[in-house]
Amino acid sequence: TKNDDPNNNTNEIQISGAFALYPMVVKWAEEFKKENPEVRIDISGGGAGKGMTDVISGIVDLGMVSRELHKEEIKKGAYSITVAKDAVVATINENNPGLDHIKKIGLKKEVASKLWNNTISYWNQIDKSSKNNYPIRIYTRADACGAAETWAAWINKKQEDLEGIAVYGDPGVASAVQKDKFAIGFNNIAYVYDLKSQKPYKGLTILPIDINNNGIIDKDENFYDDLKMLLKAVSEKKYPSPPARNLYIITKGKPIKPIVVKFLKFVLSKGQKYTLENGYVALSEEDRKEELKKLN
Amino acid sequence: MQSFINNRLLFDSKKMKSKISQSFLPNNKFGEIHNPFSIKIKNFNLYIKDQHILKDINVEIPNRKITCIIGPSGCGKTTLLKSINRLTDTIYKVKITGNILVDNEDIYDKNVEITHIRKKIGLLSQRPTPLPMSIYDNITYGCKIHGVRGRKKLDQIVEYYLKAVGLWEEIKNRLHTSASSLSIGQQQRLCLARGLAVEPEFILGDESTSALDPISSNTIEKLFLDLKKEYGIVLVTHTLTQALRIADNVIFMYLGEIVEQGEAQEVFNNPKNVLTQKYLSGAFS
Amino acid sequence: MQSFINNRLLFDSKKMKSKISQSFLPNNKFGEIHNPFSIKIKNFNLYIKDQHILKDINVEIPNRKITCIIGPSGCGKTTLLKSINRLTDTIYKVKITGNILVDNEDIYDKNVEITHIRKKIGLLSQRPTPLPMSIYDNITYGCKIHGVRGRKKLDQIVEYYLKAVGLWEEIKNRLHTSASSLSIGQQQRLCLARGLAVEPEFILGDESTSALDPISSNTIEKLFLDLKKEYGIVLVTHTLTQALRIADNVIFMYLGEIVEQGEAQEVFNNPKNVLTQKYLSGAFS
Amino acid sequence: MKIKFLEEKIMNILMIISIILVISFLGSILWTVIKKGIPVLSWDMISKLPGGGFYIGKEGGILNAIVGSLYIVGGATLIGLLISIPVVFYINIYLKKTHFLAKFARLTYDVLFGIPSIVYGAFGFTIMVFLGLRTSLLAGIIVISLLIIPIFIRSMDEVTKQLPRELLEVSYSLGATRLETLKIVIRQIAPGIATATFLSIGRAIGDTAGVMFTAGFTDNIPTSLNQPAATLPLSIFFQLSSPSDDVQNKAYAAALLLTIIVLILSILGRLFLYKFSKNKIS
Amino acid sequence: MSRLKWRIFKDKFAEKYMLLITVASILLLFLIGIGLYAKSIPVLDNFPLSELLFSSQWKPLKGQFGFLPFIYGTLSVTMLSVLFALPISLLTSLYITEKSHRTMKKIIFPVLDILAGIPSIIYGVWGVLIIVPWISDYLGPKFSDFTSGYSVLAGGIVLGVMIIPILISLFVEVLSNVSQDLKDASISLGATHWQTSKFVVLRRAFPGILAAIVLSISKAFGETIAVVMVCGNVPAKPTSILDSCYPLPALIANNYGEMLSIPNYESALMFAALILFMIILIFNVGARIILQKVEAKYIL
Ligand SMILES: Nc1ncnc2c1ncn2[C@@H]1O[C@H](COP(=O)(O)OP(=O)(O)OP(=O)(O)O)[C@@H](O)[C@H]1O
Ligand SMILES: Nc1ncnc2c1ncn2[C@@H]1O[C@H](COP(=O)(O)OP(=O)(O)OP(=O)(O)O)[C@@H](O)[C@H]1O
Ligand SMILES: [Mg+2]
Ligand SMILES: [Mg+2]
Repeated sequence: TKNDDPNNNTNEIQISGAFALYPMVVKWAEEFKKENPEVRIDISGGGAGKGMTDVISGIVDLGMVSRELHKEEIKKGAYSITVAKDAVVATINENNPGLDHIKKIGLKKEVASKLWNNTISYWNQIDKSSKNNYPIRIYTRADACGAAETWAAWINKKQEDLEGIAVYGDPGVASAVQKDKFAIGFNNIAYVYDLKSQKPYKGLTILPIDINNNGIIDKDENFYDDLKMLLKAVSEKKYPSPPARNLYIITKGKPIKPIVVKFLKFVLSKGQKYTLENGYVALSEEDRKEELKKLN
Repeated sequence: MQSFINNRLLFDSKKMKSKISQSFLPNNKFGEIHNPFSIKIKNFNLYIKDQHILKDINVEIPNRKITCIIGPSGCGKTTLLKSINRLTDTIYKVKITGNILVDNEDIYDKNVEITHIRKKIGLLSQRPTPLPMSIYDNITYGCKIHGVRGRKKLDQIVEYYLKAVGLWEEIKNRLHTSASSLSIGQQQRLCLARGLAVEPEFILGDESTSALDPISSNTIEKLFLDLKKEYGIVLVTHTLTQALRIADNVIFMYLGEIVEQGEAQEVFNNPKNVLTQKYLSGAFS
Repeated sequence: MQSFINNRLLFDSKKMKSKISQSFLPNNKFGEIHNPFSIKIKNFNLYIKDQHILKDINVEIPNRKITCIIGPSGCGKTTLLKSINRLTDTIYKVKITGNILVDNEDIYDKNVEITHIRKKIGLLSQRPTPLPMSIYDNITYGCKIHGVRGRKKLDQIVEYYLKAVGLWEEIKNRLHTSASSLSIGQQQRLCLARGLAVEPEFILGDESTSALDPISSNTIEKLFLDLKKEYGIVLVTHTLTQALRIADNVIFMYLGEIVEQGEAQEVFNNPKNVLTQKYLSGAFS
Repeated sequence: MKIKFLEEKIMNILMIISIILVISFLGSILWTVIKKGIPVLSWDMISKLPGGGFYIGKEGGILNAIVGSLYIVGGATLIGLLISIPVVFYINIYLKKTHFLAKFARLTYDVLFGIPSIVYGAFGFTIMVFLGLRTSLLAGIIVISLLIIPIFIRSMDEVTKQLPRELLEVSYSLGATRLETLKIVIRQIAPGIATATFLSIGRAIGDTAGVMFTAGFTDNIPTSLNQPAATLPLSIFFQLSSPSDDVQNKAYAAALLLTIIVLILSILGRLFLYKFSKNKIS
Repeated sequence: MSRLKWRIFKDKFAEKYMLLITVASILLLFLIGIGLYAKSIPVLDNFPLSELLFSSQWKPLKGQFGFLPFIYGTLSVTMLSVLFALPISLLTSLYITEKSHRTMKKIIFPVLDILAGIPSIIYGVWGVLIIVPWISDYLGPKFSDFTSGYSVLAGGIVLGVMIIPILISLFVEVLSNVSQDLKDASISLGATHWQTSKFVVLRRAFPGILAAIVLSISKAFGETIAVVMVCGNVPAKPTSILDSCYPLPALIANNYGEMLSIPNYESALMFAALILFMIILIFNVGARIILQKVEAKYIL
């Protein structure tokens, strides 16, 4: 019956969903329209769940989702295509009194777990050398979002288990950390690095992750100097996933509407080259091929 | 048919004649054979919040006569007039028994359509209340409602009635300013003109000259005397000399009751009730 | 010192005597030697939106006399009274030149403190305006403001002044109901009582008996005659017979000007100005 | 005697203090908006549709959101007035004050007034899903109408209740029907209607949650009621959540623009209503 | 006669039409109420009401739904905001109506219109940029060891500033309907301006003022986004006004879009809306009862 749906033959695509993917899709849509001027694409935010619900109930063609899909959602017919990657990183204030040493030690998974559990409350509990017992102020996200979910997933939790002062939105957390010497928070890459200068925003520093858990940041664990390096590390999967994450576009069942398929193919081919400038990570070659297969 | 308007007013009637040779309102009563009607009030009682304000009122008010209601302040005159127009609707916690028949229709009947009765009975309220619009619009408001159209005609009406109440000269230059900037006496005359402009069949005037100086009052009295050729008129007045001058019938009220009623000469010269006697003597002493 | 209140009123003064042997207000004028003052209006002009409402008014109003202002409706009487109380402040687009001296203070001086002057000059407005509170509170409002305390004293004041204006019997059972449910005439007397209760030194009454029946008016007239022993009184009235009965001085206004002023007998019997002659003859004819 | 003047003085001072407080609060908000908005507000912002680079601080404007907001606010205000004037009139003129329906209606609108817009949004969204409708201009207009009708009704009702009863009596006694009396009532409450309208426009034009779920967002200008529409607050919302300062500043430009639009509407509306209200009796 | 019939017909028709609209708009309330209830059935079925309302544990994904902190948050922020905004607005509107010149009104009204028109997210940003740091840097340290600034107080202030324009517009409207005759009457009895305002103007306008307050409280209950940005969003009962809190609308706004596709969660959010709905309902019924007593006393 789907083929008879008159909706399938229009040149309109409606997209809604996660804010995390919103700017990227806007860019893709614009480039796609340059090639196909007759197309009309309407994109709105609203959150991953909104995109999901919209797609499942047929209100829009495509949904943007910034978290892993739930089983129920897949059961209801959600069909996901990975279109880009993203990563969440820990951020601290540039003027943290023990900055240099802390950056050398890095952040262990178990420490992170204790931090967002509210069981560590002073900096010298992480950094033994620090003389002053400055308080730690832990920030998390107020709004339910993929970034917090991903960060929680890294330490085997759910977003609701993260303790701390909950601030609304990515920029909210970033600016809270920017203003507070004793802060620690987490952010999407795009909110930490200035896309133009490729360096972290003034006031923000990334706290490296101690991936091999040896208590020191090794040379190959240190790839945070500029945006390009970090993205490369994510793309090469040196940076663990989570906190790196996949970003999905979903459809209801396998997409058949021609214009939608065309758009998705564009995203997975030419579209990938726009990821970097927007602070996203492109898919690796084999991932890309894998996803393209889903469309045929 | 020769309209009454040509000669019903004393002022300047020659000049008006050429312009307006008939009533302003469409479908007016003068186009048909007019059957004068009266107002009959039967066993009428009115209570507000358990207070008995009007007590067993029985009276018949004839057409083409001037009936004056007199009585001390607070005796229920205003309430009676409002009842005839069923403006009691807007009072809070009111209870009514008995009937008032206007043109043989019981206006307190649930099914009666009150609007056309209100149109027939023009009430000029005691406290002059200009509507929130210009002087001009105040007067034409009622006419427009009853279907008069056309700038020229409305202009005529405004001029005509403002002249009738002796207000024209004073305010002809500010017809389009707000009516609430008028002095109280001016407002009172404006309201009178506004009420007359809808050409009711009965006029209920509640102390219509209370804020007027003797000369303006005189104009209005003459106007009423003239109007009674075609209208039934009920006037509440405190100026007994005024009642003496113009009343055909007089009703004397006291504490919500009608104590005495009858022909003016009769009531003033041979009051039967002690209260009336006292009141009149006190007043004239 | 023997207070004036004991004998200044005709009604029931024996009964009051025992209870109230002095003025109700604290620090009142009767505690000291009172120097009666007058109101002087000099070259006073008032414009509203380019209209010249009051034209070059020059008049002196004496204390302990009744001065009546007469004149056709719309001539500026109300505006003049309001000017004396500086209630013109609230009019939109008003322009004023000249001065009004009350007790030798120029009330239009920028630095003057107007409140205490307003207290001295009680204005009873033309349109009776009950305050949004009970009858009782209406009367005690002013007293409370000027510092009278104590339930018993207030009760006395209420009874005293309601009796003075002849309203006590009618409404003594509903003192604590809303004042706006009174009839217009009752409202007018209430406002009078309220104004007197603050014991001003000058009373400006704007047609204070316009809504009253002859008997009530009579009471009020007598009240004024009595009050003039201690107060200065200015009355606007349309009832020339009333002016004749009670006025010491008369001011005749016409189109915003004072056309004639002088002793009442003089003005009524030998009006000098043609307009006055015309007005009086028209009125008395 | 002394006390009362002292009291007057104190109250005067307190009043001045509150005025200053209000002005400084509001001034600092306006200042934030203006300071951040002016440098980035350009003709391009107003006259161009967004380019894809817009979100990351490159080119384009927010014409789509301006037009969309005006459509939605215009539509909703119209529907709101058409529905609320009759209701206000009915519960004030046709019904006695003590009538059960009048009391109940007032209570209802008070409650509706307090329901957060996100609930209206969710409610509208649920119904849309139920009916299988797509996000569209129409859905946005309907939800915003629902949102502002209680504001309209309650603030107009407050003013209408103050109407002098004598006014109604005069109109009735001239033979006007209750419907015809509406003309007078409207004149007297015109300033009240203005206030109500601006409160509603304010809430309608600044509301995010109601439209996010129902009107959607788009970079295009809707050409029919069935297409999604962008709105200024959403465009502000999206841009404010961008990492780049440039983009965030554009949000301020949009906020400034919104402020200017409200200002223009306000002045026009007040001028227009001034015509009606100048004869208002006091 | 036919014209009269036509007019009467119009009047009657209008009456029916208005009745229809009025009833329909009332039905909307029921529709929303029922809709919210229907959507909250899943949580209501799975958890006892007492646990939902009186537990403080909020871990939805683990199946713990305690709404108590949110109810507390809502009430405390709302109350604080009204306490803050009310005196300021009342005094300001008195000043505007009783003292200032008409030209001032001409300026102040558009300004208020604008302020009512600024989207709440901007108020939120303002709160984050100005109020939160002010509390954490200046005010907080005087009263407690540590406050992040994201607090009940910040929420109360920002919300208060948001309802100020509403309060002022409504107050001014109500106050300026008090007739000049009344004020003149009081003033000529020798009352000062303030006494006139206190005893006459405020008294006459009292029912209107009360109604305006009720409206603004209702509005404060439901205000979302600005509060979300400054109140800290910690799902625990605040013990002082410098603590973070988490009002119900914030809960809904934070999670609605993301959690829409998770049935139990969505249902819990709709239940939050239902609680809010009931709070507003109860508050308004109570206010109405008081209002009626007051109006009966001041009836015109
Ligand atoms: N606010 C105003 N704007 C314009 N004209 C006004 C205003 N107030 C009063 N007037 C005009 O000023 C003149 C004097 O008014 P005022 O009220 O003083 O008359 P009055 O002598 O008291 O008359 P009345 O006996 O009818 O009360 C009138 O012509 C009136 O129309
Ligand atoms: N709404 C009301 N509630 C209670 N009593 C009322 C109400 N309206 C009028 N009354 C009372 O009913 C009585 C009659 O009032 P009405 O206004 O009819 O008197 P009136 O004869 O017109 O007096 P006046 O000559 O003073 O105007 C008065 O005693 C008045 O106090
Ligand atoms: Mg009367
Ligand atoms: Mg006058």
